Amino acid sequence: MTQMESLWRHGIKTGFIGAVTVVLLALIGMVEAFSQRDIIAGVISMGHALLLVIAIFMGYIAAKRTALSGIGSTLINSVVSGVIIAGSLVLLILLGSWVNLRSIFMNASPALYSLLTFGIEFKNGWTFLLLAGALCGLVAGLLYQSFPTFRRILITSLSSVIIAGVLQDMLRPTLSAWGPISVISDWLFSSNGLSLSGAITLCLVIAVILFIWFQKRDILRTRFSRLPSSGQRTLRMAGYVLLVGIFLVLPQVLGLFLSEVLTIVGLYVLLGLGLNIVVGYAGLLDLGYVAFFAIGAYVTAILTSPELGFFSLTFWQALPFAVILGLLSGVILGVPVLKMRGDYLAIATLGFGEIIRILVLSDFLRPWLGGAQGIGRIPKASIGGYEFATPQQIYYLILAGCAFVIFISLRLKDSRLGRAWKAMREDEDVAQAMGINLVATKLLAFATGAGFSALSGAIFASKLSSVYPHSFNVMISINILCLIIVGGMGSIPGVIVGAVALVGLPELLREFAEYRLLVYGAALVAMMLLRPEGLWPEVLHLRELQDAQSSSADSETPAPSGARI
Amino acid sequence: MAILSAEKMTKRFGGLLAIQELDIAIIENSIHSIIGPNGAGKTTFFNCVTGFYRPEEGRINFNSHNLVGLTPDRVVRLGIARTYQNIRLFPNLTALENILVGLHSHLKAGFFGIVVGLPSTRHEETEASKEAVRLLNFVRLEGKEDLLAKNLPYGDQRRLEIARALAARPKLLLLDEPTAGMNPRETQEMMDFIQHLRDALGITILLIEHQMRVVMGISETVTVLDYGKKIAEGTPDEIKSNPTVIEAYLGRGSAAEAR
Amino acid sequence: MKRTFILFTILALMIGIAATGAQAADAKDPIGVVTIKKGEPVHIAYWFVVAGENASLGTDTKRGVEIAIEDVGGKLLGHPIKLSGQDTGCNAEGGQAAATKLASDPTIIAAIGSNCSSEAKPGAPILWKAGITTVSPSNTAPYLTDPARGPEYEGYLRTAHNDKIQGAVAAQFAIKKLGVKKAATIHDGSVYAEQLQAVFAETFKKMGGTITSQEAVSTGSTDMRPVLTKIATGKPEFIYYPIFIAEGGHITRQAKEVAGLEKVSLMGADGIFSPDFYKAAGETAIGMYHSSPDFSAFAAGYKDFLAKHQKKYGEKPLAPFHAHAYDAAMMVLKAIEKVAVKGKDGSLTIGRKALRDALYATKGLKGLTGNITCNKLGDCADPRIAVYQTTADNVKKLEMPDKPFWKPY
Amino acid sequence: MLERLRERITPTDIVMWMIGGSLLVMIIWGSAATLLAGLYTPRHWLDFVIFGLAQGSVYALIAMGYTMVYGVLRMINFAHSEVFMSGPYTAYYVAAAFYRSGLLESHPVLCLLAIFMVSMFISSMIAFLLEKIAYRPLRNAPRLIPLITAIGASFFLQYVFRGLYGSGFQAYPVVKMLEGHWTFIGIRILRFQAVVIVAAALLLAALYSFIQMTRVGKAIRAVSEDKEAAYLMGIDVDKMISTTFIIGGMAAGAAGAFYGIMFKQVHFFMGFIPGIKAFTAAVLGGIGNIPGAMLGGIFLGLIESVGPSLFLDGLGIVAPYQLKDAIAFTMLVLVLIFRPTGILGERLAVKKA
Repeated sequence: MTQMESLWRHGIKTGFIGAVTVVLLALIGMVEAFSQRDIIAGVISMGHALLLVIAIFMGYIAAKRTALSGIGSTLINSVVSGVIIAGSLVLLILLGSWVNLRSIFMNASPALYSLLTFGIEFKNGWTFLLLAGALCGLVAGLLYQSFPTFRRILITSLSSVIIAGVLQDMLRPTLSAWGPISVISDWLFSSNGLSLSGAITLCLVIAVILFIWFQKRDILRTRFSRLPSSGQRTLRMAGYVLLVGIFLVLPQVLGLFLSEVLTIVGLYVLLGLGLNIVVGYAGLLDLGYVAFFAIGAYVTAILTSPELGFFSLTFWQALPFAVILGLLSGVILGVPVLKMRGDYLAIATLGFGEIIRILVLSDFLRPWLGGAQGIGRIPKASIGGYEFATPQQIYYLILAGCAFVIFISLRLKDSRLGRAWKAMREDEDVAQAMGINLVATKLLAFATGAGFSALSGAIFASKLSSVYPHSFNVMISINILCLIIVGGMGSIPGVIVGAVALVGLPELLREFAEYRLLVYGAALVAMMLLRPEGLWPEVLHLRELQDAQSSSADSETPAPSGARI
Repeated sequence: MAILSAEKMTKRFGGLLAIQELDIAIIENSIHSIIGPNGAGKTTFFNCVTGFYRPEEGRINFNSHNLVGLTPDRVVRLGIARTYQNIRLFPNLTALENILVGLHSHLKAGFFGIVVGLPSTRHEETEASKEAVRLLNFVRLEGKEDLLAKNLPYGDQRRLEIARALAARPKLLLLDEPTAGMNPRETQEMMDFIQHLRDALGITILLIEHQMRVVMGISETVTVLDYGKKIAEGTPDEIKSNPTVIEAYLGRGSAAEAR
Repeated sequence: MKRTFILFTILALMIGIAATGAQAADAKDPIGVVTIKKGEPVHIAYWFVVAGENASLGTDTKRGVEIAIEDVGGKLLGHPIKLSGQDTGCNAEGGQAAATKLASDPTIIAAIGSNCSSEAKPGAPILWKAGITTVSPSNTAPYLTDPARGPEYEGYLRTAHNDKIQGAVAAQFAIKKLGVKKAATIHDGSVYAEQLQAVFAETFKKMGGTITSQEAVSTGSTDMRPVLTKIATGKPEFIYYPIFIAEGGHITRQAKEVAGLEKVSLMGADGIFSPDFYKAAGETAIGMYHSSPDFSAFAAGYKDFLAKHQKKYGEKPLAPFHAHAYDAAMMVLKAIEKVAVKGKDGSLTIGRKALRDALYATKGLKGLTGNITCNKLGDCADPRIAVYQTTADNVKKLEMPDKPFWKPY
Repeated sequence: MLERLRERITPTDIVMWMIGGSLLVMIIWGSAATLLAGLYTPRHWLDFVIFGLAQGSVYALIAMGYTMVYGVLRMINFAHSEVFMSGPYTAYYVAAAFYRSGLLESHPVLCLLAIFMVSMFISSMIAFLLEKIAYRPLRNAPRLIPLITAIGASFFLQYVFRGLYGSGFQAYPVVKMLEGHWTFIGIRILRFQAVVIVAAALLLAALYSFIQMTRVGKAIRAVSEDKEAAYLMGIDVDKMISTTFIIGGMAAGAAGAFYGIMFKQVHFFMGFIPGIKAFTAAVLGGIGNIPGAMLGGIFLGLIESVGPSLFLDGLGIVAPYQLKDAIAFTMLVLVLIFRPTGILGERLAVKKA
């Protein structure tokens, strides 16, 4: 018996984790909400796909954990985990039929129970559910045992079908806006989800492409390395030119909504690059970074909007004022916090962010700042008659802004100033003992970051044509901080990747509204646990973190409090 | 000719007298050691010189500048650089970057110059890199430019820290226990290296040391502190035979030789 | 050299394709038609705030729409109704992004939303540019249906009450019916509340009353006793706080605890005219006044709605705008029914301009919030706003009063 | 002497003092103007103080959790606000059941105790799991990484509870025993406020003596001083960290139950603002410092209640209570300008060169 237990241990363990997950997902209403939409029309809904994916994934994990103990045990474990997951749902349904769970958990509705049994009556449904669970486990176990190449192709092509299904509302309009290509979209999608034929085709196409890629990959690589260095350089250059070209045509290709997403991502890239200087380079934890965003936006609004009637400059005339006032406010807000370290700095800056928001909201300053009603009728930017009005047009404005800011960041990174910031991040006292003027260096970091943020704010105001105090809450600061850490602290490409992941993806998933932030939160935790160095870390940081992990056994003494981040 | 001198310098921490009316003079181009039992105020003296602490009374003169009240970054610009008892490199910067930070006070590039990429800024940057590589070679760290400081072996870190201090082009170098944690062979190498430093660069070296072998081997003058007071000063031989010193060390049972 | 040439050719081609693609996208007349093939659904979208701290507002309106769709049997002219939605976050940038997303989907026929006026300001023009008409169940800012609003808001209508009407009714009630002379107001910094209290104060002063103080609280604050103590120093007889449930509940509960305010009359607006408010305020809500649309004409319909709501979601409505949302959805469905042209192959063709005009022509539609009749600026709410008084029985049963206490008309 | 003084002062100090000084002048000027205007009677001021104390006690209890976690892990536990929310939100269902069954009427004390127990239990369980799943694997990671995990966990928990219990409000039933007010020597005080202030004071005292006197408390302090040394001394560091989280969670759960009794409403977003306030309170008092957290909480509660009327009314600023949080944060900055490690200072001094 005990041996049995130990044989099944991993299966039971992973099964329980999976069980808790699926029951939670069911009770928070995710399964039911997702089942409204199909991934493949009439075949499988998103809710069911979610359950299946979890069951298969946990089965796979169970298999992986028992990989050393032979095929039989692997399969048993993954099947056990699948059965446990299904069993937990059966128990949930049973429990729900005895007591009224709904008086506490509002999503425990009869509709949910019927969904969980795939619409089959519970009398037969529970056996079906258990069988389905076992089957999922079996599939996972077999998958684990199959050839790696086959496995990768299968997983990738199936997940691309799922992704296409999840993003249907975005893909379909984008594709169908494209005259000739709209045929593809008609073939792929039915009114709710992918069409069955479309899904199969997509799956096959991806599988074939992957298969060819796996075959030819090495050949291409060796061919590239055999090229003379001048040839390699041309190819690389060509790559860059292509990249620039892609960036230039992107909004035309992507259509209205995706361009809008790109502009939002771009604004956050601007913000992220600014905060990257403050936090990533200089190590000053700033949680009130939104203050400068607000200052940029409000300065632009006050200077350009006819609604308040103080000034009516154009966007381009107002922009320098916005950026300069942003820089100045960076210095002014920087002075009081010069002597604070670590978390004291964090909370003091958080306070600044809130103070600015409360002030622009207040009735007290309403005659000058618009109060709760905000400021409207902010003109769009324009150059010689070309107006940056639609997302596709604003995109170029933001692209230019990003290019400018990336350029400055790159220049600063390996300069005397960048090194001074990094030295300060590492050890403030020693940095000072090496001749670095802490006051000036810190203030310069605050000012540069604030300037970038104000630039972003100015574009934001013009993009939105109106500013409201509610747009500048502390969550924005937190979001920016998250994106630079998730991207990889101190890394410029990291900021871009982080913005795409933490701002772009949630935008794409706007229709999953209620569950968007839940997934966002879970993803943040998972990301930090699995990849603490970030998605695209600075090369050196990557090495450092890996070192830290490999040597964590003989861990060093914890960092002296406060000083470091 | 004294390059650094303190007159009646006193430093208190609350009620505790860390240093009491200290008078000390360091002769230019000499190697001068400060010794004393733990808590005698040696490192506190370093911190007062480099501007981290501010003595309550007295003066510290360096080449006719009064150092009291200057911030550490101003002090280093005058020509005083230091190392630390427990190595304090910038762990996540490369060896080369550590040196370049040391060069900070001798570079002029400003925000504008960096962003615009002025020719003078670029020139300065390439020169700085060259000098940094030269310094790395000087401390026998050639080829380790791109390693993170924290990944270097212990001895390399010590030498890198010295090189970083040298990058500030000091006239006076303060070394806080440069041989701490080293085995006899490494210690000997470090002694040779310190002497070589003084001879090759013509600078003054003030060091805190616990290993009597080092102190007696390379210093020209030795000052002994105990409870914040100077109890003796002289050549190594004079100190060896000074009864007060022997009592301070042996009398309280913390024999110097034991360390 | 040759490679560079090839590359630039590719680049040029890409730009070319992009340009033609863009033309294809832009060539469409902003006021076009939507054709729904046989068996395909009629696609309606909502844009509400369903996440974040204001989520209950959006969830509530979303449910109103869902019940409306259920009430017509989930089908329209033989086609199923598909409802999709976007989260707006109750801020301008969220409204803009959500509207852009809706605008990019050509299958969407009409939209329902937004919740917060700040969302509609940038959002409604984007939708209208794509030919999508939107009906809001809870925007109350006067600007949106102001004659000066500009042509870009032509595709915008609402079933919620313009603040101008409601704020004035409250002031008339206080002076004419209660005969009070001194009043204080509280708002929470939202566009809605700030506007309502401003209109109230203006009307109240015009009619000869005195405003002792106009206070504000921040959203999320819980301890209202200090601000109420401050108000008490002005010795008002009447406090008007047209805010939302959370803060409204706190003020109602705490007002009676503050010395000097034991006898003061309390009044809120439709933002707290909901059973959830009775939960929040408890028995302290007894005797307080609300301004709200006159439900009495269709009381039975609303009771019926509540029963369906309870059955479907297992709880009472979360916020006050579900009925407006129900009416907005009904308006949209009725208008689509009116303008849709059936093809021989079972398809439907709906003209976007025709739909917009049909919506603006809505007249005498019997909704839960009264007679829905749109004026030429898109204000569709029944202008009959009445004042209700909460009784002990209401609080006990968590039911809204159904007989108006006072009517201005 | 004068020369020495001039030497000591850097330009930054001058600017900082100028900022601090001008804020102080504004505060004093505003207060004087308000007091001279005589709009408020001493009764009013007394009321303001009592309101502030009650609110401050809740802040202090939540701040305890922040400070204890900071003490042992040197991290800002952003998800602590969700720990605070989870307890009372769950305990609501217990309270509602008691209310429906009439037990709350007949045995109010027992019921209240049960509600507290449930709230504290749930909060401490959430805190325990949070540490185990989300923070423990990151113990040696750079400091910002657990912060991000905490933010993520905060979102996750918020929306899990929203999914479970819905996005609407629930309201705690009224406990008859705690309604109305008592009068002591002419001072009128609302009953539940009195109860909350007294109970919070007792709880805080109990917690403090637990940390100071008991074996476990000493072990926790040892861990917060130096994890490695504590480990070498035979202390199970992991267990102590878990214990810290559980205790912090219990304090948050208790605070949550008080909150439920005081303000009645519970919902999934209720933790956010008290969480930020409590965090501010912890920093105000000197983060890592337990008496500091109590002091910071009370101070913050008082400032929020008294501040707007006292400082701003006299300056003729309209709707001063809207600026309540701005005042609180300004006071925070002011305190930190003059005492960069909080009112009582950080317990574990930062070692300097």
